[in-house]
Amino acid sequence: MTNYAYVSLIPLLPLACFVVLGLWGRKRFKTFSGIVGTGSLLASTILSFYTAYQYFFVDGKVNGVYQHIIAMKYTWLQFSPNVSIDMGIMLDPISVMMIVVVTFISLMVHVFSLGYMKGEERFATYYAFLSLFTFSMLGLVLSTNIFQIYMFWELVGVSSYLLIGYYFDKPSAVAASKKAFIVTRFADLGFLIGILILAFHAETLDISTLIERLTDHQSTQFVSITTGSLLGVSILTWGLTLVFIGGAGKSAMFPLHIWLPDAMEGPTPVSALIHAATMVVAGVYLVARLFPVYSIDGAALDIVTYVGAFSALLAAVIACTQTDIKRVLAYSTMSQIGYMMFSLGVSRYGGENGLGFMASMFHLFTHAFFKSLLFLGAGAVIHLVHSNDMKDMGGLRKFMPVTHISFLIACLAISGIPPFAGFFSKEEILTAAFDSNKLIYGVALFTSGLTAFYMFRLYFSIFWKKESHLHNAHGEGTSTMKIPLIILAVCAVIAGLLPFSNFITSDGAALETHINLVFSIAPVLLALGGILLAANLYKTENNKPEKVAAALGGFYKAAHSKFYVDEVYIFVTKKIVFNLIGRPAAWIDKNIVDGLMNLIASVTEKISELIKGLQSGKVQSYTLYFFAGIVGLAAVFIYLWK
Amino acid sequence: MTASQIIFYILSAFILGSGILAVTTRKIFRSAIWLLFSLIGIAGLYFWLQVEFIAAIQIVVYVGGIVVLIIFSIFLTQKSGSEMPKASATRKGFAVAAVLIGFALVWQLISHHSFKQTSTTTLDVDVANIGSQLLSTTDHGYILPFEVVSILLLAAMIGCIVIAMKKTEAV
Amino acid sequence: MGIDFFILMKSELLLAVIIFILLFIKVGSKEWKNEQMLNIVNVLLLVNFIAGFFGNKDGMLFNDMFKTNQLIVLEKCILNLGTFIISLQAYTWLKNHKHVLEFYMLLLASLMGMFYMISSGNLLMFYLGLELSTIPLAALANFDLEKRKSSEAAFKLIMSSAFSSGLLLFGISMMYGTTGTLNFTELSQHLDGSALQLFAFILLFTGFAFKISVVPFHLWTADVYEGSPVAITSFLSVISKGAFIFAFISVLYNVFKPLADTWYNMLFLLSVLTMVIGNLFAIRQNNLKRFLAFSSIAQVGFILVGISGSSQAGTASVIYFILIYIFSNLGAFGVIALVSALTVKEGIEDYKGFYKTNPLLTWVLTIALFSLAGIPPTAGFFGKFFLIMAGAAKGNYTLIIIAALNMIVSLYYYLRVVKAMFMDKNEQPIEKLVINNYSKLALFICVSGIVLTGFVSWVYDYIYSLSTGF
Amino acid sequence: MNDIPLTHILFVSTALFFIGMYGLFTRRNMITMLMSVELILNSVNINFVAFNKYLFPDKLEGVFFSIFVVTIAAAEAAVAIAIIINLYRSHNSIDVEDAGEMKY
Amino acid sequence: MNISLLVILPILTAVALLFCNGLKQVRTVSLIGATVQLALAFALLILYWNERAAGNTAQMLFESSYTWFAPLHINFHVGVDGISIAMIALTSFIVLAGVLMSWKEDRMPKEFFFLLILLSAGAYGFFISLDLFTMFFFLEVAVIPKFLLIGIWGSGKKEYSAMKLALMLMGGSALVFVGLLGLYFNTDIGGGVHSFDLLQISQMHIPVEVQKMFFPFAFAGFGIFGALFPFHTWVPDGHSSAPTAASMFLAGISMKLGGYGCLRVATYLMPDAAHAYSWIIVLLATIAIIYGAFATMMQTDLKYINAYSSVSHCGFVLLGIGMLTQTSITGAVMQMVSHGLMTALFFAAIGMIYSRTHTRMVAQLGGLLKMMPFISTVFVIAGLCSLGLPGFSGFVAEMTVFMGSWQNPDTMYRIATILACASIVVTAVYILRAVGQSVMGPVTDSHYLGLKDASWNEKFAAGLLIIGIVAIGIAPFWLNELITPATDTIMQHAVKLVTLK
Repeated sequence: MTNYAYVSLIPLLPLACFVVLGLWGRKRFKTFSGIVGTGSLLASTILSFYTAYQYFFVDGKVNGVYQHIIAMKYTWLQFSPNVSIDMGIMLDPISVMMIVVVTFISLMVHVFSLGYMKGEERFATYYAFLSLFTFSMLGLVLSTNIFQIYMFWELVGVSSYLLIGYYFDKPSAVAASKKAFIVTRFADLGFLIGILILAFHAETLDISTLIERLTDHQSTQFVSITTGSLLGVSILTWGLTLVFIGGAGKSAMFPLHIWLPDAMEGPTPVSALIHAATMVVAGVYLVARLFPVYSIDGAALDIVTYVGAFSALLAAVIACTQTDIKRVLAYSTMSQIGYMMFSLGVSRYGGENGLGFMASMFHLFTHAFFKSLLFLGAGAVIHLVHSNDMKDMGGLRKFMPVTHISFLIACLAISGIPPFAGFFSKEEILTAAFDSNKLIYGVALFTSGLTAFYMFRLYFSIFWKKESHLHNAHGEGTSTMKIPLIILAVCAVIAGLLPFSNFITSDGAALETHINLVFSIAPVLLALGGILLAANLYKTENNKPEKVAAALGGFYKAAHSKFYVDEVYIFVTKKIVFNLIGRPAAWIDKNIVDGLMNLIASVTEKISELIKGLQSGKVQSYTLYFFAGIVGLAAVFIYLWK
Repeated sequence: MTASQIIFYILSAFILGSGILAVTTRKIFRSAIWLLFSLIGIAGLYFWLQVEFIAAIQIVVYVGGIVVLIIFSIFLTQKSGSEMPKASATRKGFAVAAVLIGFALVWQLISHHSFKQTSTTTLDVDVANIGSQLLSTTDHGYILPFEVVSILLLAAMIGCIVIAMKKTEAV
Repeated sequence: MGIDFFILMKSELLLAVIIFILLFIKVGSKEWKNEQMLNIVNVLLLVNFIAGFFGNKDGMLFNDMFKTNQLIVLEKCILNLGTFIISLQAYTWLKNHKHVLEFYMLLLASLMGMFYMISSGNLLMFYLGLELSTIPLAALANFDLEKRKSSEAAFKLIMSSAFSSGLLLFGISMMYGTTGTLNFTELSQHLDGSALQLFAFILLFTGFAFKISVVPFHLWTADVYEGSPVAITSFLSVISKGAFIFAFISVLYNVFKPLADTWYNMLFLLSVLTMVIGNLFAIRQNNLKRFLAFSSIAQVGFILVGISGSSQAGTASVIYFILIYIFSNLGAFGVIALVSALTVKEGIEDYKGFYKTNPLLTWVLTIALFSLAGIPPTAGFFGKFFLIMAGAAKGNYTLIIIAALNMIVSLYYYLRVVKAMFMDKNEQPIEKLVINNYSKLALFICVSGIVLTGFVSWVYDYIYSLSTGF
Repeated sequence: MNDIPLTHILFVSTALFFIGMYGLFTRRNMITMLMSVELILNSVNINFVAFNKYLFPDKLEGVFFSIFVVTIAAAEAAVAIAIIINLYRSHNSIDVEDAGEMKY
Repeated sequence: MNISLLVILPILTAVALLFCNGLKQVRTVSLIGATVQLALAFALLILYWNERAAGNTAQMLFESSYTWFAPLHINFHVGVDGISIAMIALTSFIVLAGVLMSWKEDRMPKEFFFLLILLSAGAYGFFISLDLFTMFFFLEVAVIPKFLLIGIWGSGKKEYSAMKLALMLMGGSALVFVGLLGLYFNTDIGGGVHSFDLLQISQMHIPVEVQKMFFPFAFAGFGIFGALFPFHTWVPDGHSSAPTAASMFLAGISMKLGGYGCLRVATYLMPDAAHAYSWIIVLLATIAIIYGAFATMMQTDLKYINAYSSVSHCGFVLLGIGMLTQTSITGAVMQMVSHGLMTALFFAAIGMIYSRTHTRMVAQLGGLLKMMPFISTVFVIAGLCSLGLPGFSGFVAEMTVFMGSWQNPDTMYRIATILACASIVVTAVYILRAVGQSVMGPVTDSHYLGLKDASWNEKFAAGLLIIGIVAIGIAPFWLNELITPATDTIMQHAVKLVTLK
């Protein structure tokens, strides 16, 4: 067995980088800090590739099943004799896959940013934050302990917050960062309570132990969590659902998705890293991590399925109407994550039943490449035109060939056109859905058509449509920006060809999958249809889109306005939370609670004013009171009190 | 009813009557005179009780001293013959109530109390006896109180002088 | 008789000697300057204070009319100390007064009366001591001869105390009538708790209550304190009050022990009333002297709580508290006396911005007020804690809760003064004052007393070892 | 004297006591207030003497007490009058209602 | 080690201050004093570890006892366990930071530093006392200097706030006083002799009725110090009017006196009553947490924001104590330490901002990150700690409280826990609002552009506190190991007595 202790370096290198850059970056390193960040991440990336090699090909497998390897584990905070937060590193197929994805995409983004963020005043800070994020994300995926996940969960949240708010003097960026944090925080509340519930019944926070106990039908823990119920729902379902809420928040599932489009206020490479490839799939990862437990609770999985499917559809519809290219990408991300979610939801544990799980992970893997590619491409575009809006673009294919081609590849990949990566993963998802739930299959199929449509709508609007007349065309940008695009494009092409099911499955054993060509006709045709429709509408400048929009009428408007979810939120927060809870609370505190204290004071003073007549200054009154006092005392102590 | 009883009741009536007049009459000088009568009545009561020495002191100190002092001070501070201002009705009402309640209370207590006589041997209350006891340091001697009172009188004297002395000599 | 007589009555005799020395100086032909006379007097008082500690002995004299023991001597020493401090503080005021010697003669006569009262073994001596302590004080209250308020105060004092001593006498006469004796020891054997006797006891009790300003017998206090010269106010509030409390404890604990049930409840009722009313009035005062008058009334409420404990700890705590109270109150009055003598300002308003001009005096006053409020690390904290603790030993927590709440109210008004001095702004603050050495010494004694009496536990231990209770 | 019960004498003294008290409560002239005080003290004296004579004739405590009370009454009256005179000098009035400058 | 040094040292410093003149001397002496305090606290910590490592399992270490008032059986009895040491270390951090933050206090510096140091003496004394009398003594010592600090050097409606604070806190100590007396007179160490000694009392069984009668006094009394709803109203006014260092002290130390007292006196000595009343405590704490958080959301003044958030955060302390599980109590202690450091840092940041911009209104600030990156970063760090970000102490403490609270399986307690958890969302809302408005966003006032970033002393102070926060956040096991044996003792004691009955 190899000693995997070196894996700890993978997250720790970015952490060190964060500390160094955070403390001294602004003064000591300045522009040099990009190199520092990239360099350290390169080391991490190499290490994680090495780890992957070691794990998958050398010694991860025992008896044909990939093992959970605890590389290291330290007790970090002991709550009670058997419940503790441990800091550790766990290697299993998904975590190894994730560290590869995270380090690799992050490296690409780091490289891309060298050009993209050049000349920024807070260049060092940017890289510090990126490193922080990478550290947190790596920590998250390597966690051995559910609470460790929660901690890194929060940390990725805050790095996302910091990066979205990177342009801190832009009020919209500040607002977006705030929104992102608060919405995910709200979801995390569910996660936290879910953890409390699971941990209380499982009497552990350790993931392996937890899974072991809650899947063993004989264990006392299992009995206690399944027999107890609240509002007719078993405690286990409650716990898992609450944990899923946490995941849904991070992964922008309906109705907690509202922060994701706004999060595009951050620098585009950041969006590529965090809001496309890595952080937003943390929810999927979370469910996958606890999948053995989820798989024994059908109710929780159903929730995952329907939420995922609905989000996929909803996001796809909205994406068709948006004009901000990053927002389109954001909704597309949401939609794709929806795919991953429902794919998990329709899956079961082990063997053939675990196809959905495998498919979900596969899609996560491929999606990371093409979606980050799309974002980086969009970044390059924005870098050139200094705008996010489609209306300001068009005909850019001549100015930026590399971007154009890579973007096209990514679009094809996401649309599920063979032989690009997306085709393979999506195919597996559809198969899994078809096998278990026809309704979901229908939705998925329809969504995949929509995906092709809006992606090519995007593609044509940027690179074709009208002929552009850029005067200040300064080209595509530095080579540091181009190289990542090329690398990612290559990945987007070949990633799907990996024999993924050999490595990552629900139970660790290899799974035989095969592409059923007949089955894949429908989705590919639908995708091609979508592409053709998009080409028809957007390849050249015309008024067809408006006509279509007018024909759709209210539906279009609703979709364009993102189905008013934001408005509902604003209503709830502003009107209900602020006006009906916050304001009264503040008012009560000021006037009633504090008023009570002040009242005591003023009553005392009033009484004092009231009885001042006692001290009239007249000596005869004094004597009279004196005598009254005596009579009173006599009355009390001679007659009354005996 | 024996003569002694009659004398007692007459004396009592006299004391109380003139006492009431002393505190109610509006003319200050008359008030002082009524007080004088009341005090003399009390002296009479002491005679009746056969404590002649106290009766004598009563006449000497009160009638001869205090009342005279009061009358002098009235002359100093008051135009004679003018009527004194009346107390407010409320004050009077409260005073009457307080006094009546107080009296009722005390009288109730006294009349229900059985006083116990502890000894029947009577001691001579003649002047010589009192005088020798007053200055005796041994049994039943009152030399210590006597000295204390003398300090008190000294102090009172000093106090009076300082306070009442005219401030004309101020330089 | 013989040598014992001199030893046992040492305190009183010393005072008498001083009074006569002063009298001779007065009637002597030599013209003395005020400063010289004050120097002599202060030296004499110091000697008197120091002499109090030597050659003490327990014993009774004159058919038990006079008794003394270690505790009583200690009490007298405490009073001597207080008088000495007051004398030092009065220096600024007396320097320009025409009747310095008379002042001291009266003051010492009054003090002597208190000594007799504390040492009294029967009701006659007690009564005489009480009158001897009161009548000179009334005259002294009038010692700001030109001030109208002073005369008014004196009048109120003498009238109220005449009335109160009338009632007290009535009570004594009834006590005499029901028990047939004036001697304390015999008296306590003859107490049978009959209604008339109870009434007589109530009258006696109110006689004390009047002197130590227990509500509702307190009404004279504020007016007299406000009108009198500061030296007399402090004497009234500290020495007179202290002496009467000493006498009160010994009378209650030793003589009226059979009536303990009754007086415990009376103390309960009256202490609540006293604390509450005293505090309620204190919060609305603007004249510092008047303010301290009410605050001292409230303090008496706390003392009554301690007295109600009726244990050894109770006695000790009360005496200990009085000692601390002397330091604290005199610390406060010392500053007020200085300011009053030099600027004629006595209002709290006038003290605004006092810290800017007179930081040292402000700190003294602040520390004194904190001590009065019972805030650590000043001795007042210890005093009050032990006092209320003694009261709590009876298990009457209603009383303790009320006392605790009243401590908060009292804190409010003490802090009000502190606030005025430190925080409020004033266009014309009291100017920088020149402090003479006597006042400095007095304030120094007070402050060190306030700081040390609490920490140095043997003070309490000593008092405790002398105390008795039941 | 033994044909009069003690309570009758006490009645007189108590009545006198409250008469004096009434005077103290209501007279506005300071000197008359002082006079009322004298009545009060006298009533107490009667008590002392009467108790002494009736109940405890073996000692003279009551009688002596009354002697001292008389003395003190004199001293008190003297000081009071001095104060009143002083007050009269500054106020030009001996109405007690005028001596109420300090209050509340 | 003679731990009385912890009290003697500040007193000596204070006395030395009396002989100083001018700001320079005063602050140097104070700085030396505070640094030595810190060193002493660390020395104590190390010695404590050594002692424990050597196998000394006594409940209290470094005990020493001097007879003070022999007739009343009052001793100056001191000793420390893990909880006390944690609090002592906290105090020493904040004192040093406070002194550094007041480096340029040129208004009456001598008085200012004197009072500051006196306060610290009170706090140390309180934490090391094992005798209820001395404990009470030091509790009150730590009140009045605050009145002066706020009233003289404060801002806004300072007199009102100072008075309110003093009265309410003294009210609290008056209640404590009643509780202590009640305890005292129901103890018996043989021959009818009563005792104030904490350890002795803990060995006896106080009758349950007595506990039930006096527990509310002791708990509510200390609770007022610890911002127990509805007696928390001194917190916002007091904190907001106080000068920076005083705010730091107030929130960082004073409020901890309350929590410590609730735990050490009320809960430890009267466990039966604590069980009986725990639902009330939990109820009030939950209200404080939620309602404090919502009230914070509506505040517009930075100091009010932090003050109200303190109400909410201190609610966790009381919640932890009220839940009566070992974990929750450990969490409560951690929360005290964490909140102390965090809120002190917050106030330091606000103080730095205020001293430059002369406003604390959120609406008037903006874009400070541009001119003062250091201060703004400090502010953000404090905020993040406050909203419970992992890596900072707040997370550790809050999670421990939640974890412990959840162990209490009663449904109502569960609901309370969930509500308390929910406050982390509200906390995020108000913290991010404050941060977003004042530190980020466009610069609202052109004259802000010329403002300078933190000076060395401020950097040092903030750095010190941040080190504390991060150290706990990253390595909570140290703190946990320090505290757990002590909370274990408390819990075992409680369980023992409950089962005895």
